[in-house]
Amino acid sequence: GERLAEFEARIARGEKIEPGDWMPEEYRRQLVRMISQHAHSEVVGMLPEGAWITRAPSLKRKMILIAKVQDEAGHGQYLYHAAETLGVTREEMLEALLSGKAKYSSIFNYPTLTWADIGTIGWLVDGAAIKNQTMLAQCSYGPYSRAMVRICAEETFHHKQGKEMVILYAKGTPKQRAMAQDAINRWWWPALMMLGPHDSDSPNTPTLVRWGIKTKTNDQVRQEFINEHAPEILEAGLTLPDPDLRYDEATGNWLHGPINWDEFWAVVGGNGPMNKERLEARRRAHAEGAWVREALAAYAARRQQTAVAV
Amino acid sequence: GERLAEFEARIARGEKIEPGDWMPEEYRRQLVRMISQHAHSEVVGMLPEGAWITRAPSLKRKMILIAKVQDEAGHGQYLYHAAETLGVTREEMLEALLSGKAKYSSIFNYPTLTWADIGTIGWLVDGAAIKNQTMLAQCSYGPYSRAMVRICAEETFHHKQGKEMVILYAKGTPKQRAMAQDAINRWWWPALMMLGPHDSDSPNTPTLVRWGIKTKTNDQVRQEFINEHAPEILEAGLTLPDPDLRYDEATGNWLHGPINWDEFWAVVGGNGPMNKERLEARRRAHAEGAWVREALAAYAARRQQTAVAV
Amino acid sequence: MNEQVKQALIAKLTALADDELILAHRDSEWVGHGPILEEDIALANIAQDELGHATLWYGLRSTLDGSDPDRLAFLRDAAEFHNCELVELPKGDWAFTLLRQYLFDAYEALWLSAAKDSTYKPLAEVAAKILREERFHLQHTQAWVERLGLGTEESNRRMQAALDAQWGYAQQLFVPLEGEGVLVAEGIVPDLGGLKQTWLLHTTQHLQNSGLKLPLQPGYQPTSRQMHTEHLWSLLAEMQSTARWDAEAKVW
Amino acid sequence: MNEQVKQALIAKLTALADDELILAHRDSEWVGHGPILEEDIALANIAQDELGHATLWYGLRSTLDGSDPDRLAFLRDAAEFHNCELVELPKGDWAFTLLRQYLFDAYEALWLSAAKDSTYKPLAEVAAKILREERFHLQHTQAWVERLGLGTEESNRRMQAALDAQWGYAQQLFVPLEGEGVLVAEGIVPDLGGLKQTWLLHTTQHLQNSGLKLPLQPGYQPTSRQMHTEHLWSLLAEMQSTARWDAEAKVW
Repeated sequence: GERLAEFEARIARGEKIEPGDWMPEEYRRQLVRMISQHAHSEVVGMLPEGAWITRAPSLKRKMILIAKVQDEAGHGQYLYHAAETLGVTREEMLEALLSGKAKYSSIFNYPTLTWADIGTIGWLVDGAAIKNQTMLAQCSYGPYSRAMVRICAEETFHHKQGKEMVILYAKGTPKQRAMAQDAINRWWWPALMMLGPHDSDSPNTPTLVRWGIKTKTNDQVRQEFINEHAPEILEAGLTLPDPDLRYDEATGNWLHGPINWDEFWAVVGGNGPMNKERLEARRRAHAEGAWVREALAAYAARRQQTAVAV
Repeated sequence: GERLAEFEARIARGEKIEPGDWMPEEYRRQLVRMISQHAHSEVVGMLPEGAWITRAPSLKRKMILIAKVQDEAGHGQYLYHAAETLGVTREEMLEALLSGKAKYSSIFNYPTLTWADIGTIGWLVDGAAIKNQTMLAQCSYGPYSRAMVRICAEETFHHKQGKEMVILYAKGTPKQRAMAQDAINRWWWPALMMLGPHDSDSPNTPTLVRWGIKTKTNDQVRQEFINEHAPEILEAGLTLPDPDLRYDEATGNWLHGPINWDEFWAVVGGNGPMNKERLEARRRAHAEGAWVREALAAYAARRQQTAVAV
Repeated sequence: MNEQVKQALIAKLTALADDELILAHRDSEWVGHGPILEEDIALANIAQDELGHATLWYGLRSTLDGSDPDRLAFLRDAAEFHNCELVELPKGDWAFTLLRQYLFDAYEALWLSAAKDSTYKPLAEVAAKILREERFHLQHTQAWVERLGLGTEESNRRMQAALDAQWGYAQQLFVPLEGEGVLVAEGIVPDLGGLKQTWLLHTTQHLQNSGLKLPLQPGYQPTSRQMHTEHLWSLLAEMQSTARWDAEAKVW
Repeated sequence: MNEQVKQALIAKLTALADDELILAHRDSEWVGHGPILEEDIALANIAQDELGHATLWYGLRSTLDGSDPDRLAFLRDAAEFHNCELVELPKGDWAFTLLRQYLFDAYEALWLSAAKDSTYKPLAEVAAKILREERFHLQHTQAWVERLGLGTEESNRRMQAALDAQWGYAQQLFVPLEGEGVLVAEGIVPDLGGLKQTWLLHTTQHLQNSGLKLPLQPGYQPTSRQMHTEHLWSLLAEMQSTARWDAEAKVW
């Protein structure tokens, strides 16, 4: 009653909620869900991109890609830390991911088939993520908000590099151009979908908005993404795989055709092209790393014992 | 005493010794050593060639290579069977191979680095093997002799295919030619060495010759190999990596320069470029196949049980 | 043959050949590494047969458009390969490889049995020729499924894991190509829809008799042969590495 | 710089760069698959640094002969790579990767410490620049060797197996190139013979303190950088697959 009113008043005043502060259980629960999901997305997202480090076509691109994937791992770290401030442990989150209970962004269940996918992920996927994250940087929970500020700065850099790469190939040789167009064709719709279902199918949104976790709805963020990216892609001489796409003079928006939500729900439900493989890759890494973690623990224990003995 | 004299008399008359027949223990021991070593060579020899099936440059070559490697596995089978007639089991031989006790041909401890190695192995390695096997087809032990006849026929086919391939590349593009020359350079000396140490360093030879296991010495077989292959390779427009190589009018032999026996003994002693990897590959295949063999045994046992129950 | 039929047939023959070529590649990765020497030979023999089938299908295409089978196999880009995703998946363990080969053989034997009555004689002849080999493969892989499914707890677990992973992919074998309808209408190739029912009946029965659990959640089912897994690029990088290495080479 | 020295230096810079490039490739195969997120980052960071060093050495070569670093990395054939065999070996398990990185770091830190006093200033500058990073790598991998060597029985067994496999290959790091003598005489690069003694002292001490057995049978020791393992061809097929895929591409 009173505490909730005070909590909501703080949020209304634009104050940040910090780890020690009182908060409604539902606020905590929603944040843990969102932040850990976000952390998992960074970690799983390393797989489709990381697989191309060994196949990058120039020293510069290879360097940029290793750096990018490291950044993603780093984002995963910040985000796990941010979630930990809400009383959940890394082990619990990891367990939820490996058991298939926790979600991660639907976009990472699509395969990276050519090198142009790397540029396209930077441009479209990071582009969509940034729209979302810029909003979340305003979020009412201090640690999440601050993590978003830092992550956004790095993602903006990745976004720029991806865009530059795709535009270069769009103006390149016939094969480069075809590769870039094919990548845009495959990633455009999944990028729109990754911003979440329509507002009408997103029952959490009103609560999240009231508590200042989200400050915009999925459809608003999606519209911002399209308004920025559609004209840039067309400008680069590429096409978009949406025959209904058009600029609306009245609203200044680029209007899109119907989204295939059946596909979205199939992917979210575990039946996307790469769901099994992604989870399997994480599980395998975890299982094959067990002896390493045990060795570290045994070594640390022995060191401590030695210290005590002396 | 008497039995030995009779045994040696049979051999002198050109009779074959068959599995049930009396034989000196040393005769049996030498044959088991030679036949099992020969069988292991076929099986280990599948590795350097088999690895190129996935990289063969045409449908026809790919087909020929799979067939060839299958033939080698088949030779391994006949030879294990031939050795089994001397009272040793496949399991014992396998155990001796995996423990590193048994030897296999030194040649398979060299790496296959390019596609031209496949042709070169067919031409030189199978060529050297045929010289040896043609001799062994005359061997006094019936099962080994008959296995050699059959194997020789197939190896002759492989030898022809390898020769044809290398000669084609020797007359091909600059890259093909360079690849063929490089392969000849790397395989020539190992092929000479695989025929065994000089007669002066081969203490078993006199006994083996007396008992009709071998009918020629290592140096004789090596000379036959060189006399056939050196002129053909030069004829193809390739060079040989032996500055001392020359045709000797007086004897009609091609004389070779000094062989690096230190290298030979290092390879035989386990320190060739690929010794560890070859053995490791066989061990891994065996270990990773354990569950399959257990399943087959369990299934067979269950079937038998069911049959009895009915 | 009118142009539409011809183009559809070229596409179909390419897809048939691509399936066999990529499957042969995965099988041949086992050469020298099998669990038993005899089975190493048997699987290499299957790989060789599949490769032979690929050569026959590319050859049949060649009679229609003059294409060079070797160029199709060794100089074509990943995006132009039209094999199903099932055959691209890494070889996995022995259970994974043998189950895949079984699911594929069961489909192929059915397809060939029907295709040997094709109204397009050259296709009917090739189908009849291949069918005998395929029946032998099917017998072999069917026996393996049973032995491993009913072997030990571990072998059953591995087979079940392979089945869970492959079942959705296997369904793609029955997704017709765009434009395949015209070939069916002309009696050139069999209708996949009809074959699927028989295949489902045979395989579910045999899998269940082998101690495996069905029906499974359908899972991901690729719906077009334009789609590929992340593995195809690297598979082709390896497969084509020698042929592409020397751009001037005319003959290998 | 006379022509003989220049050619020798070009060869040396290429070998230095090739080592780093191939090692970075193997390390980067772990990205996304490490045992702990933090260590995934740390190893990716090492891979990135090694790749940076490769770029610096190719760049230095470029100032001598105008060669294009990207062409050297992505369009050169296996036979023209002059890296040591150690860095080609498949990544193996975590123990294998970290031990290799340790043996290499221990060598590289020593080499750079000496090379920063090179009479050829551009080389001295690059060496000094890289050295700081290398010392950090060495600290990191040294700690891993100790932790795994003294961790559990299993981790010790894995480390020992890695050491048994790598010890002979690692000796190649100290085999000079043909013609390297002239560079040593000019004070351009350090004498490898001298460094080897220090390296042996440091590494055997640290490995033994980490519960590992030495001295080992020398085993196979590659004696020339013309020699390669069976793994290089496929490694390059993968690494160069994108760059070689489009022969017309001028820029990536």
